[in-house]
Amino acid sequence: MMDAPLLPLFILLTSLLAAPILFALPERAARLRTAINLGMAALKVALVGWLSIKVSQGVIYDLRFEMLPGLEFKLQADPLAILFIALSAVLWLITTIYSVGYLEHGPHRARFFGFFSLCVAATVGIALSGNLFTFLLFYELLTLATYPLVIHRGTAEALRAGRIYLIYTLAGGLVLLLGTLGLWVLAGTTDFVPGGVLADVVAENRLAAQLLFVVLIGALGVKAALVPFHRWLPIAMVAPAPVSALLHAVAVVKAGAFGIMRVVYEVFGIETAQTLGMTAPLAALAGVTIIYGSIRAITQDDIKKRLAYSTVSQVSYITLGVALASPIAAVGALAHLIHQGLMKITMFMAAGNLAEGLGVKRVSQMDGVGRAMPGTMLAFTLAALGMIGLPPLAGFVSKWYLAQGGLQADQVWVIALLLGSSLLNAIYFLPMLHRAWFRDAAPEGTGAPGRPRIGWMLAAPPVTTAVLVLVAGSFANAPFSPLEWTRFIVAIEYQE
Amino acid sequence: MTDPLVIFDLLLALAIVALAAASLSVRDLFSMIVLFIIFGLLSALAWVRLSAPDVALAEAAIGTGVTGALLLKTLHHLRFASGTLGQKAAYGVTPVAPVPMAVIMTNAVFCGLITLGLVVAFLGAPAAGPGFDPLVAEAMPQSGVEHPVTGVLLNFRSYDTLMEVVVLLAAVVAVWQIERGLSEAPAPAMGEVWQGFARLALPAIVVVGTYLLWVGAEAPGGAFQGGAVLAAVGLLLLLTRAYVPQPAHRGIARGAFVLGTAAFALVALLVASGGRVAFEYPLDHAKTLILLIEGMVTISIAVTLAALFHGREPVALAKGDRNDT
Amino acid sequence: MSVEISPMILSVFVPLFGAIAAFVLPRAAALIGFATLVLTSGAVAWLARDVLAAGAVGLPLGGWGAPLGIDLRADGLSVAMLALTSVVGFLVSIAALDSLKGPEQARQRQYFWPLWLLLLTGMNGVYLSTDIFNLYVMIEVIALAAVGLTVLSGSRAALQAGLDYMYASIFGALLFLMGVGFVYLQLGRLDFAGLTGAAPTGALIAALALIFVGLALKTALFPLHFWLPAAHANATAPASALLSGLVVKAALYVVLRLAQYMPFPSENLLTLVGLMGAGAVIWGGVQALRAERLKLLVAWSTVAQIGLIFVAFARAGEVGLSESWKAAALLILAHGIAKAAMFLAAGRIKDEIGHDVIRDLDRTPIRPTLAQFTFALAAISLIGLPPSLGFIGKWSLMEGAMAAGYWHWVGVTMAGTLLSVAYFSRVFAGFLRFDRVRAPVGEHQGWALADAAPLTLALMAIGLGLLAAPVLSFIEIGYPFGVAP
Amino acid sequence: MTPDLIYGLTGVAVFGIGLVGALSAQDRLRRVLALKLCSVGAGFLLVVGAWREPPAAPDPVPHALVITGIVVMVSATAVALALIRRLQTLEATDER
Repeated sequence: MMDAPLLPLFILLTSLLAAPILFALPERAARLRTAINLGMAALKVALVGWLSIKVSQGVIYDLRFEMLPGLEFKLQADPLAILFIALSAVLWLITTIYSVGYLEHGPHRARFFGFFSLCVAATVGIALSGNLFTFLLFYELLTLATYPLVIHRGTAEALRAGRIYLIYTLAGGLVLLLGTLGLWVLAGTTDFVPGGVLADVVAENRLAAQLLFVVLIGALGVKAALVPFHRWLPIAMVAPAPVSALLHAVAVVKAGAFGIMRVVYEVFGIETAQTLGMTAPLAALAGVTIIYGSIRAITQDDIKKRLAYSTVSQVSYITLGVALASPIAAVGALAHLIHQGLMKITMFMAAGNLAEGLGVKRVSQMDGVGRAMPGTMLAFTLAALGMIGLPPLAGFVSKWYLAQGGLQADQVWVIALLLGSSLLNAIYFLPMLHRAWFRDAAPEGTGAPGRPRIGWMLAAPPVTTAVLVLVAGSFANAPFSPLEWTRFIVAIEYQE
Repeated sequence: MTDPLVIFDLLLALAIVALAAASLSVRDLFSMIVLFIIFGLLSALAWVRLSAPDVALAEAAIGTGVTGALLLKTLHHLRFASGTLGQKAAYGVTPVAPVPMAVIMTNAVFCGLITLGLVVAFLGAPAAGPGFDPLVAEAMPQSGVEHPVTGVLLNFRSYDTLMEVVVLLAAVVAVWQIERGLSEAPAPAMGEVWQGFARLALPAIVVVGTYLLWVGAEAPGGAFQGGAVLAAVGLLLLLTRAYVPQPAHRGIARGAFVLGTAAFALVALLVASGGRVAFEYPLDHAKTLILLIEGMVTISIAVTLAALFHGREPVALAKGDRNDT
Repeated sequence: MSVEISPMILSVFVPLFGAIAAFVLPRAAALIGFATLVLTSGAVAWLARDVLAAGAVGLPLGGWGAPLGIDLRADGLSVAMLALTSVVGFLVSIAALDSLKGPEQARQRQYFWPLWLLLLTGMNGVYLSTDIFNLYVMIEVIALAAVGLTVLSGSRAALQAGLDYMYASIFGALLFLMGVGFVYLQLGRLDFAGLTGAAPTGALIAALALIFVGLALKTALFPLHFWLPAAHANATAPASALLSGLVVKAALYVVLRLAQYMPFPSENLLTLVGLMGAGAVIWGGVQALRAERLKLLVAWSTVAQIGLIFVAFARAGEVGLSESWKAAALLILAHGIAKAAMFLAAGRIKDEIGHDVIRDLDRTPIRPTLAQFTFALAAISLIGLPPSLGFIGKWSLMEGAMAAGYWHWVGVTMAGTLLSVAYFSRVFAGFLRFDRVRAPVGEHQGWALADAAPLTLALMAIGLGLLAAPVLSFIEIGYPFGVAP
Repeated sequence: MTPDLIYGLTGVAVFGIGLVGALSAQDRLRRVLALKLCSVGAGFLLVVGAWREPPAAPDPVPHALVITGIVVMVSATAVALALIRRLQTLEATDER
């Protein structure tokens, strides 16, 4: 097999170059647009597969380009990057199919798919960033690319949500800029290096390092929707369903969580972060977010809002796993990055199908929808049960490792937290399932009688991802499963 | 023992400052301009006392003469436009709220402080400090002219002078752009007596202007002063309606405006050969080239100043066209 | 006998001859204008090659040499400014071809070219000058041509704004001239080299103050910005782009250049300049938030951005100019390109929709998509989001300030960034809201060739950020600024 | 008491008077005049700087600069006055 040192760049370009083409295509060239979309997405999956094989063989990819004296634009493909990039590539392909179906007759498709591509390009860039500076570039690009998607409907409500989204994320980006600058000034490098780059600085200037930690985590916490920076996420759910799916599963919140991983593991280094005494507060904050998100989710009647609060809660599992500073918890955190993505995207696509096919947007309208859309609701059910943590589904695996990690780190409260959270998950998900399967549709309700008409492009994606949820959980120990790959990563980050 | 000239200087200085203050505070605009013209002439006199006859000539001819004419012409136009042409004293022609006394006082105090600072700075500066005089004295033999000011203007710092002519060109382009069409205001016409005077005076002025240009190489005078005096010819021609600008004459006028700049710049470029750089006139031809440039520049200055006085581009208007199209 | 000419003198003379030709032959003005721009760009490229090969180059005009004569000098920074002027000027000219194409604009078209080429002459002259009196004359060439361009449309609002601009411009020039007088009184010479190392006596401090205030007036530094918003907002779009993108930069460049030779006598004065910049950032931002018209908003954003450049100038480094000038220079280049793009885009939007009231941008089914996209791209650079050149400039500014421990100046920069997000997002909301229109809104409306120039500029503003390292090393050529030559 | 001292102070004073006028004047024409006064003040300063105790000849360079300044100022004045005239015409038309 030929060796391509530019492979990471090609992966980035598949979506980055697709964007201007998609922008320029006339609105009516729907077939060509779909062909480009799907072609590029499939190409990306193939390239990512190739890259991951190469990386597992120990090939090192490192592309650098000097932007300012000493300051490099740097792409690198390490196992952690592969984990995230694989998630985004696979889910992009699935979401693209879904979006094509969802927007079949909608307006502004050229714009939508252009920004959609840019959004994925930004996510890939975030995954491949070899230093915090490059990360910052793509992090801001992600903000800019998602804003037009959030306000895609162009209504007053969408614009209000967009404004809040923009204020939160750009302010977060600005703080990240401050943090990146601080890192650059303090350490003279912004490179991601397993074990961190700040060990020397910490010895000299503990307070500055602590401050830097707070600034960086705070900045990333905006996108990761950590309490108290989570407010934008439930509001941003006015976006079209595929956008919400992507935002919640791969792009925005995951970028934040992924950034927290990079910062804790490869900027500070887990030991340094512990020495600074910063991991315990972070774990506590994650714990608060997990409980808070779940409690707020219970009272939401709007399906997408309930799912959004659920995301607030679930994404913080990742932060929790990172902050526990135990290798086993780290495995759980990384696995959850994937598992949560699979589960949440399933649920948002299912929710989109309910809205499209039946006009059902509220939990109170869900009576009997299982009979009307069995496939969609089966997928939804699998994902919801996974979220609750039912074995052998994917969510169970993450929670299991997190709990073990808590024990390993002598943090018994984590067990209680996980149990409590699972209980809350059950409280807000089970009634939805109950309504869907065990209640009859209200006679004059909004649920349309007869078969709702949704195409295969809408029906198939959630089912596919639901199957993946099942597979990722059942075959967790198989080679190339997310879990196995995360063990590989953790060995690197903990320098074992 | 006081030098009597010092008393003269003091009195002149006082008069200049008083006239400056008076011209700004007098309410009638016509009086304002008249006071300004006297102020300008006295300033020119002061500059003669400071052994700067070239500057004095330029200030009298351009700074005071042409500027005064421009101001008077504008005042005439404004009074016509605001319908106060016939009134004896129009205090202001711009409809504005009166400035509160407090504002004026604050400004005065503020500017007073600045002026005080400048006075202190001036007193602290070395009197008759270092200057260019030794350098100029050394370089004069190579300049091709005998009069140092002309040497500076047209040789040592000829780049500045070229750009100064460009400023004049930019001004006339801008003025033609701004004002368009025919004015509704009747041109301020001169009485019969003055017309007769003008006919007699014109040839004399032309002679004086040409003389000023010619002596510029050796004695005070030169292109700018000469041009200004020749512009006076233009002003008189326009005022006596002996010449009325026609749309058909625009091409010639444009040519005349750019003549000085173009000739100056071309000469400056073309001398750059055989190891010489731009603006470096070969010594043998320096005087000829400088006179050529001066002559062209004088024509341009004269025509440009007259055009600035006339104001608008002479555009042929279709029937029923308003002048603001 | 062959004529030997230097690219430096050509950079000034070619636009001058072009202006003359365009004025004398009004019917061929556009053709002459384009030929001139191409030739001028060629001269600048030639000069850039010389500077790359030999470092800073000089030319003693008339062979006399400073201080008696006037020298021209080109180093990396000068050539960067010349290149900015050429590139932005060329693209704005292309846009002008379209926006002045109507029969009712024949007169504007006829005068646009000579005025613009005279303006180019003046600006190129400023960037090559090494003599403060010569700078005064050049600044006046710029001023008269710029006022002429401001009032090109002939509307009453434009004329009023142009008159205020004229007053401010003359006033600034006279303060500058008075400062030149004081320099002469003290030093007896006017070239830059003569200023170097002069002890700060009373006369020189007075000169510095007068010159700085004069230039601040010309470049519209808060609180001397009063003339700018109306002038830039009421001019026709290509003129606005030239005024906001290029003209204010000339005075800014002179500030930067002179500060090298006439260092501020006290740190406190530099802090004062920084404070004025901070005031501009805040006040300009607040006014942009309140502006009702798109072009006025863009003009107020210029006030804020100029302030940011002054913050960089004053406080982007511990050791004064030796560090901070680079941040200021990068921001000047970034703003020049992005603001020209933005004004052209705003003009296109106004042309297509028929008005530029921000509140009603979403009340029309007409969406000039490409112009709006261009506007957004330019905004990205002006806000300072990566990877634009504006981002690199802001990064340099904040890096320098942070390394020097000037945390409050970092704060000012961040506040300015947030304000710019806030005021630009008002515009985006107008672009992207659709529920106030009855008629169906189609995509890709109002695509026109006229969008090509602003789009190119906006893409440059974004893309040049990736080339910041070469740009930075270029502007350092032959330019000591405290660094060992 | 030498002429340069007397006229130097005169120049600064005239500049200051022009400054007050430029800031306070509301009448458009008067403001132009105030600016012209400022320029004369600056001219005084340069001419004074060039002056040498007779019989020494003065420095010709500042003289040349002042002449340049005078021409530049008349150009600027002409443009400002043209703007004023045009504006007044438009205002008068609007009022009618």
